[in-house]
Amino acid sequence: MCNSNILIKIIENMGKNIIENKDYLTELDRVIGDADHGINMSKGFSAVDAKLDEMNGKDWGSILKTVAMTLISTVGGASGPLYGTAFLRASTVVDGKMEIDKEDIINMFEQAVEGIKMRGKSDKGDKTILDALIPAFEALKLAYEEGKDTKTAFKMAEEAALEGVEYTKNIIAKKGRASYLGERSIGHQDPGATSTYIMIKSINEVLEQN
Amino acid sequence: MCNSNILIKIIENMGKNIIENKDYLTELDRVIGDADHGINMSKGFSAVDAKLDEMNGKDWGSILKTVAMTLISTVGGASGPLYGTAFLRASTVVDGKMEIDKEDIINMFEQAVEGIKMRGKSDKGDKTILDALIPAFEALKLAYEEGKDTKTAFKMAEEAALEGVEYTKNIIAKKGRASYLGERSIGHQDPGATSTYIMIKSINEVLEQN
Amino acid sequence: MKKIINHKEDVVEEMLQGMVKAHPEYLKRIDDSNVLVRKDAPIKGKVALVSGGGSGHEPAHGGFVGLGMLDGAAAGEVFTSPTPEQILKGIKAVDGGKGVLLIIKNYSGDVMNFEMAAELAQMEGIEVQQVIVNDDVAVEDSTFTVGRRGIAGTIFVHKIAGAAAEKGMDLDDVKRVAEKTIKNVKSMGMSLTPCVVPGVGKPSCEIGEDEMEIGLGIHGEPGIRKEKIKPAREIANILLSNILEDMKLEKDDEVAVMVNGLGGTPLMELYILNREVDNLLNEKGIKIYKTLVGEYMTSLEMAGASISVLKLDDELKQLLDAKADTPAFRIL
Amino acid sequence: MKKIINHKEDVVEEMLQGMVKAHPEYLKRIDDSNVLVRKDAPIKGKVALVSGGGSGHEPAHGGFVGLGMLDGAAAGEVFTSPTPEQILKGIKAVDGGKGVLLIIKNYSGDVMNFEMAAELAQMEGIEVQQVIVNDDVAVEDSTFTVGRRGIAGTIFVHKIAGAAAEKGMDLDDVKRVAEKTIKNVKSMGMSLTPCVVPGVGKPSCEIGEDEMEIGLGIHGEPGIRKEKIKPAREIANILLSNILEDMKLEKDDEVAVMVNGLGGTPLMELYILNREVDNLLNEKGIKIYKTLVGEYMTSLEMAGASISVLKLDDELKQLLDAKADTPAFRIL
Ligand SMILES: Nc1ncnc2c1ncn2[C@@H]1O[C@H](COP(=O)(O)OP(=O)(O)O)[C@@H](O)[C@H]1O
Ligand SMILES: Nc1ncnc2c1ncn2[C@@H]1O[C@H](COP(=O)(O)OP(=O)(O)O)[C@@H](O)[C@H]1O
Ligand SMILES: [Mg+2]
Ligand SMILES: [Mg+2]
Ligand SMILES: [Mg+2]
Ligand SMILES: [Mg+2]
Repeated sequence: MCNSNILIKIIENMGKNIIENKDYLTELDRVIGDADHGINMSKGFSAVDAKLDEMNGKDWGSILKTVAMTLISTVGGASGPLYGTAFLRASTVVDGKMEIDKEDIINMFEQAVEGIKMRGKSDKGDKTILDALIPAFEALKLAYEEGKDTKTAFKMAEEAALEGVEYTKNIIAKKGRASYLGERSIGHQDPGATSTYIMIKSINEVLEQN
Repeated sequence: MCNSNILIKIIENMGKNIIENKDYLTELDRVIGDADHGINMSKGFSAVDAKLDEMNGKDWGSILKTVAMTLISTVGGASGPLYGTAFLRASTVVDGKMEIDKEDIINMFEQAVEGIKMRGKSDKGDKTILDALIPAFEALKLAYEEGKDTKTAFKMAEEAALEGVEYTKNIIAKKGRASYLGERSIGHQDPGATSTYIMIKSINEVLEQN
Repeated sequence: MKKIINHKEDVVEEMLQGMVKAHPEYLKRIDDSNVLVRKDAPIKGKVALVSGGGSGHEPAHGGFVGLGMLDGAAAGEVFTSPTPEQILKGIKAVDGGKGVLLIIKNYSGDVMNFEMAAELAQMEGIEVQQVIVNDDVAVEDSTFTVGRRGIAGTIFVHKIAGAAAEKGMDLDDVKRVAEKTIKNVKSMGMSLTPCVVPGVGKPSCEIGEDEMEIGLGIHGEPGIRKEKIKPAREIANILLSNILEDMKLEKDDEVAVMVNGLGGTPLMELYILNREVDNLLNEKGIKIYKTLVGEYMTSLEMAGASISVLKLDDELKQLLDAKADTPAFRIL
Repeated sequence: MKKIINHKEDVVEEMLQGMVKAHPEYLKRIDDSNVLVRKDAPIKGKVALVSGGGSGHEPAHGGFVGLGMLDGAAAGEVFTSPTPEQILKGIKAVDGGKGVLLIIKNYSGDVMNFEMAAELAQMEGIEVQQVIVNDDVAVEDSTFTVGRRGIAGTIFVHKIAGAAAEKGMDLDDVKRVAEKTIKNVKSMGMSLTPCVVPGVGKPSCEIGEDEMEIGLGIHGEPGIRKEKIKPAREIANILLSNILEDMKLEKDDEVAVMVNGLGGTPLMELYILNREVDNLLNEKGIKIYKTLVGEYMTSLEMAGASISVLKLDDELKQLLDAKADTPAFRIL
């Protein structure tokens, strides 16, 4: 259904959007963190960008693994190992595949969620990446179960992610730097949830064009 | 002619005027020095003030020596040893005297000048204390030679000191902190010459009242 | 932003070069990395210690690499954890066959990156253990959150675990004394001015002209509260009260004290603060065995200070006193 | 004025108390004075070294009291020379029968107060000699004026003369190596922000938001010129050019380098500056034998740095490398 060419386009678009939102993400992090989430993510995706050429013609697993290793080895900070682990775990379920199907998509997404949970010892409600990623995953799975097509399913995932981002404004941070603020983290949007939303939105933009 | 009571009044008045001019002297020092001349001098004369009682009934030499040692042991900075040496040397020529005459006054003044020259390795034209003190001394000596009385002689000394202070604005500093400025010290009034002028003026104020 | 730097992107690279140039008798840099290790690394038969974290805390951690302290330190970007790859290079460079202890400050980023490095090192057959320093009592201690931050108390862990390793203790024992040190050390900081991360260019936080911030983090993370600036005596009292509340010290207990400058505060003020700390501890009958005053764990040019108190026993005293020879910490 | 102090009048007293409390193993204070001396002073049969000056330059000079450096340091008020009485107390407390060398920074106030102390000590039968440090090439060297200021290069004099005295050299010989060091050391500084003397409460000078001041003194005395802030590389070049112009170094000459922070500049920036200094000297073929990077002679919270270069010969190298154990300077 989906060949690995589209994945490269998605990765490229994620990078473009993350880099465009560098200052926005950093500013969110300045309020409840240490003002570097945009810098960290841009650095990682710039390094990924530089490897797009060598991804050409590779299978889904290899491409995702390259993204993972690049993020892990360039970002530093919390988001590097978290997103890195997400991509790495996702890569394991599509190893060697040039084409993937719905099942694979659900598996990849699930692995990404599990990877972040494991690496971050975190869960929904901690005011992190997971507050965007888990609702998105659940919406996607539900959409597929209801027989929706991939484009629609991702549209719904994006909406759920955005709601998740909004939700982070109302809760106390329990993980990451913002957790040091305790109560005072309430009222502020989580940078990591926001970058997750941007990445899911980036998937949709590519699906729309194809 | 002059008993040692008047000396105590003079010392007291010097202290009062120096302390009143603390900020003014410090500000002058801020421009071409290190912003402490008023602080240094006030500290010294506050310590002198605390000893006025014990000076009571003492001879000229003892009183001047007490002033000298107090300045030396409290001021620090350049002005402490300079004024201290001036008072110390002056004290040597009036040792044991309860009353002094014109001759003694000239001798004391001369010793003060020589003391500062020796201690400071400085002379007229270096933009220092001496640019007020030497003209004042010369005016005083001339006045006496011309047969003027002490009040008049000191009036003339005060005028000469003030001219000397003005003159320091036009010259390059060769001694003290201001000398590090080289040419850029021109245009600014010397703090030490100014405190000397204030001290001579303080003598006059007391003479006027007596 | 007034700084003595060249390009803001190059500060870490150029700083590391400047460090190695300044201390060639202590440090060498591992190729293609931001890792500094002991000149004589790896030392066969000795447990090796690796720490690190974001840059901007100098002399931490590269300044503590040397005899009796760290074997290696990995430097991340300013206030950003080094990557697993970097840390792994450090681990491999110092491993002397007796295992490696990682000393990690408790930040999600640091913990995750160091843990990944440990996993990778273990896959390569190197024995790796880790300890996590969490001395900052400004942060509430809760099992539902990531818990407390690691700040200047970390230096005591470097010193004591380093001495243990130098003495020939095995990995479990070195880890045991490191954990004892962590259990026994509490810290808290305050600041008068924010710092500016070169890559960001804006102050990390705002502190008013007559305000101070109590309990802030070493990356400019907001603290407990802002209040009107107070005399040194009250500052010492605020920080120490929070620390002691948490420590349950008793009369005649012996402690080591660190008064740590955050970068912009001159030594004169640190000594004045130390006078107050000393007086307050004396009043409580607590015995000060050793005092450190200076810059150990900074936050770029931030003005402010932290106080750390380490409760001692005979073992910790002996290890604290042991010889150390590093660029930033020496005991003869 | 944001400072960690109590009352502005008490800063020197409380700082000295804080120093002694921090370093009881190194320092003791002479009663009724602002003089710190070695714990083991007087040392019979050793030439004693006394320095000092205004406060606000910490760790100078009390931080350099200890084995292999100073025997005593007299502290004046902030940026004000100590009085002869104070210095005399220091001289008397450290005299071990072999004479005392005074190490004086070249400021009229310091020179006169130390000279008076020397006269008083000689009257009491103590042999006293003095050397005057004048390393600041920012000031024109002229016999018609008081000449150059003494700044961070003074620490090299403490170290080298201290090692000579510790080695057992007699007073003339200690004075000889001190003077050789003074002849061979040149320094120059720059600043990004002024400092505030507690008793004054106003900044010592004004430096614009995008400006730096080149060649200023360690008391905030104006420098050679203000200019737009420049990259570290150019700052190093400006300072070093002035220094080298004055030194006439030749290819393969060996030097010691000090990159000294003025109080408000973090170590990260000092290391970046050191990288540039090192590169520039390498380009000229000058060999760096030893480098010191840190805060040695500060100006309260002023942001900025100075560079010192000391030309070495075999004797100076050996003395520079000798063991030292003081609060702020240790060589194992
Ligand atoms: N334990 C965790 N689990 C999931 N996400 C986390 C965790 N810790 C932090 N994050 C996410 O990472 C984001 C911060 O990333 P970033 O600023 O790049 O790293 P750092 O906090 O090290 O500076 C937070 O906004 C949060 O969403
Ligand atoms: N060598 C000298 N001879 C005479 N007067 C001097 C000399 N050096 C400094 N002075 C005087 O001392 C004044 C400064 O005194 P002060 O500010 O109290 O000391 P410091 O310069 O140590 O801070 C100068 O304005 C100058 O008049
Ligand atoms: Mg962040
Ligand atoms: Mg002055
Ligand atoms: Mg970060
Ligand atoms: Mg002064």
